[in-house]
Amino acid sequence: MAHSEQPTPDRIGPMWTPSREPSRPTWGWILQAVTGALVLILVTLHMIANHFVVAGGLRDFADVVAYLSNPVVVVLEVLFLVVVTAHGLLGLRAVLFDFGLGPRLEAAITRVLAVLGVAIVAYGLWLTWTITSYH
Amino acid sequence: MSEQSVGRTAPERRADGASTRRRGIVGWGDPRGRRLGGFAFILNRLTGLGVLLYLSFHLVVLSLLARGPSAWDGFVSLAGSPLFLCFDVVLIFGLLFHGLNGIRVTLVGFGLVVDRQRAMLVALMVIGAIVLLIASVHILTVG
Amino acid sequence: MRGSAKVQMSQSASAPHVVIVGGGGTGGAVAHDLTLRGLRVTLVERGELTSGTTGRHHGLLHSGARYAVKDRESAVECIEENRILRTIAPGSFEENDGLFVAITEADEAYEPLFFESCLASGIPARRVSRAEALRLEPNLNPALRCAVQVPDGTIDAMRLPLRFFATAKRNGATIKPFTEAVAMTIAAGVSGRAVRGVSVVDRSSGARYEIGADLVVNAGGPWAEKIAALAGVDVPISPSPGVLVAVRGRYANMVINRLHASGDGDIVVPQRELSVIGTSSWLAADPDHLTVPADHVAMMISEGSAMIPAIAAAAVRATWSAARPLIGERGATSGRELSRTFKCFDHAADGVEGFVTISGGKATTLRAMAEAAANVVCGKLGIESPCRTREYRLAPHTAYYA
Amino acid sequence: MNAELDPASDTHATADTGVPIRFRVYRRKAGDRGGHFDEFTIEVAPDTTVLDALVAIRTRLDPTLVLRHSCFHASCGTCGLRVNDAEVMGCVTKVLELGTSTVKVEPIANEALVSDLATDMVDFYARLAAIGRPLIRDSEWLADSIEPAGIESYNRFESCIECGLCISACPVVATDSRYLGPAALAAAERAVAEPRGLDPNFVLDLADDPQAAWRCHAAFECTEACPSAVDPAGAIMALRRRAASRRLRSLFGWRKP
Repeated sequence: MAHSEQPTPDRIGPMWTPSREPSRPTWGWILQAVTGALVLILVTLHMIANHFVVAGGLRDFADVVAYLSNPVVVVLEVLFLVVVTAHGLLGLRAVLFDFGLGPRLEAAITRVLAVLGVAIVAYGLWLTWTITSYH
Repeated sequence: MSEQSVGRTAPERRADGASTRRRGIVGWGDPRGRRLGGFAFILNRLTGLGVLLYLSFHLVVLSLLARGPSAWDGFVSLAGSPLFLCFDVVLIFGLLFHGLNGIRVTLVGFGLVVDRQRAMLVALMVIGAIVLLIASVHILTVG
Repeated sequence: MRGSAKVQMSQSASAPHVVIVGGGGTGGAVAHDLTLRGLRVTLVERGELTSGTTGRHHGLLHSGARYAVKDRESAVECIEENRILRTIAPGSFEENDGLFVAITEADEAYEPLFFESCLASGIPARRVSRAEALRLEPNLNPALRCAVQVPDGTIDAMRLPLRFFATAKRNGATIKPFTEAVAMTIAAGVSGRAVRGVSVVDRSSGARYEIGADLVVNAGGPWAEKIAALAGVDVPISPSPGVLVAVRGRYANMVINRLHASGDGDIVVPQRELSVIGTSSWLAADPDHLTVPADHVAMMISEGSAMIPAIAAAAVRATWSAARPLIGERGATSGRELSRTFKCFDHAADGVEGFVTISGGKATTLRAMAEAAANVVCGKLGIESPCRTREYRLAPHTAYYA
Repeated sequence: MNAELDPASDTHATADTGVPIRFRVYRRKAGDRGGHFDEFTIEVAPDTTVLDALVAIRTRLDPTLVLRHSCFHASCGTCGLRVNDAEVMGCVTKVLELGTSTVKVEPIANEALVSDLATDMVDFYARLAAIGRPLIRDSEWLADSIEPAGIESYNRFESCIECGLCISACPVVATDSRYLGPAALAAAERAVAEPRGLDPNFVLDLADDPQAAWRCHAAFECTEACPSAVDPAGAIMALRRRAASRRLRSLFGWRKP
């Protein structure tokens, strides 16, 4: 093999080192891509359902309650909330990470955004529960 | 460097450490010299952040639903105003750009259509422009 | 300067200090050779390394076949250096070989003499039939009559010399690009005047300072005359430019030469995704003012397309000129004549001690030129140290930036 | 020596052509607190390149101008510049084809500066070194090398001229220098695609890192800036596909990662 003949190049310059994060980034990318695709589908459904299915779109409070009385709608809207939250916060994380803030701050950002995500979904579930149980 | 100094090693370089690094948000958003994909990246960021801002607002507004019919219906009447409708058009633009560019980024990110990504971007933008036009007309006329 | 310098000083502090003026392939190879012989070496170059003639050549690793008929000594030197470079700098070449193609009847008539001369020079040549040549290189002119395969190759015109700089630096030499020699310090010596140092301007800061030297080597290539003038001596070296043309597309994998007595526009060197066609020649007054004449460019294209017709329609990537250092006969050629291909001038013969000029030659023979110059330098400084560059494996070019 | 040819005519002339162009050239010497622009006017011919003009400025107008150049045909990679804000090789960029009467010339971005237009490529090579540089082969036609099927479809990484234009154009490097960057990732993809006996997983592991293939945002600026058709962005996307497919396979237990 010709390469083995080459003198093993001594380390050249200040070596770039892998960041050695415990979580491999591939899953982050796959998650971002999958949630992105789901958001694309669900936002389309959301818009059509909200604005076209009922003539003139969802208008007053009664419309909203009626809309959410359909369990399929509830499932879709909750799923939409989950994926859009994940996608948005992953995106925000990527934006912030591009500023080279350093591993400690980045780890803190990840934790804060994870908590924020859980809080948003919890809030959405509570809201849905409140509306669907409104009579 | 004195006459006696021997060799040039990386950390020395120039004493004043001058570099041509374009740092921070200015370097990030500087549109000069950007090519098509570069603009797509900047716009993807801006629309993503914009939509995120909208969603936060949207979630806060939805809390009105929890306060009963009167609170909500009061807001809905406000949402029909021309200013709000124009805002809706901007929102649709943001969603369309981010979503359509996202299709490109996702496909190429899985190693697909990489060679034709530029053409794909142009094609997606044409589709986006058409949808935006139709949506705008719909929003501004039908309301 | 950080104290923990990564450089091991293999040279003792009392070793003679040699300043080399000129950061082309020759200067780099001289720095490498002298450093291995235990001297302290500082090299100054007014611009980036290899920014003169070295970087601009077409990137041919000569087999020597080009000189086999008319200049046996050069041919032997080339094939020897060709073999040495492949050993000491693997990875810096494409081992693509070269093909000399006979297009006309006259070319074909020249072939037996050419082939025999190659063998007589020790160049492993192989006769290639028309059919085989076209199979090896389908873009060749189908009218070709016969061909000869020789161990030419493509070199990276910048990165191969950079390996000499990298190795010299690693072994303790100081390399100062963007540092222009502007004056020589001349002292009255025992037997007349003697060069004792070089005044330089660091162009990155504007600072001017003096570098003391026990001996100065002028490795300025076509600029050698200007550098020698700083020491008040004249060397008979004139810039002889030639035009080169790079076209987009790799029209051959081997180096394609015209099989005829040496002439203009007779070579196509594939280089990455380009094909480089060379070259013409004339005499210029100043190596800093080279022209790129339109008729020379046109001739390159027409001569190149005689061998590879597709070149006529190829997109031109770049046209440029490079100046060879041509050793003339004017004045008294002082010093020792080491070879017909390059010369090393000891200017003691001109009444200036401590000053040596090495010039002429070609990219393929840079190591041999350095060996000859280093022998002269060591002889003058009374240092007995054999040349080690024939076997010493060079560091990768990237090590220069370490 | 061809007597019938006229060496006095010059397609790359930088004087007496009657087409004056103003060059705004970035200047910064060691010790300066910041950079500034100097203006020079040079007359150009149709084939005069930005590099020709800069060399003429140094030769005739200001010998203190520091710039890098070597081969004059975009093979060595030393004369990479930002001309009118775009990354180009100065030696193959014709001044008149820029279409502006004032031409702004700056050093490439995201590298250490020597002076004026010359950058020190230490960072660039440190990045390349990180992936181990198993990319330059001894030969195109090694008898003992095994070429994978479809080798023609790979861009030859040997095409990389190490000019740094991709690093300069990359919007991610602009904000975070920890990103490995396009050139090194292109080299990594080359090493993975064509391992020639080396372990591709070693290089793929390096590329499958938050500061490597996953930092890219698919702006494709590097690919557009590349003067040598290396297509670094395409290589990055290929690395992502490999890394993602490796992950998914391991998830379904098809193969250990």
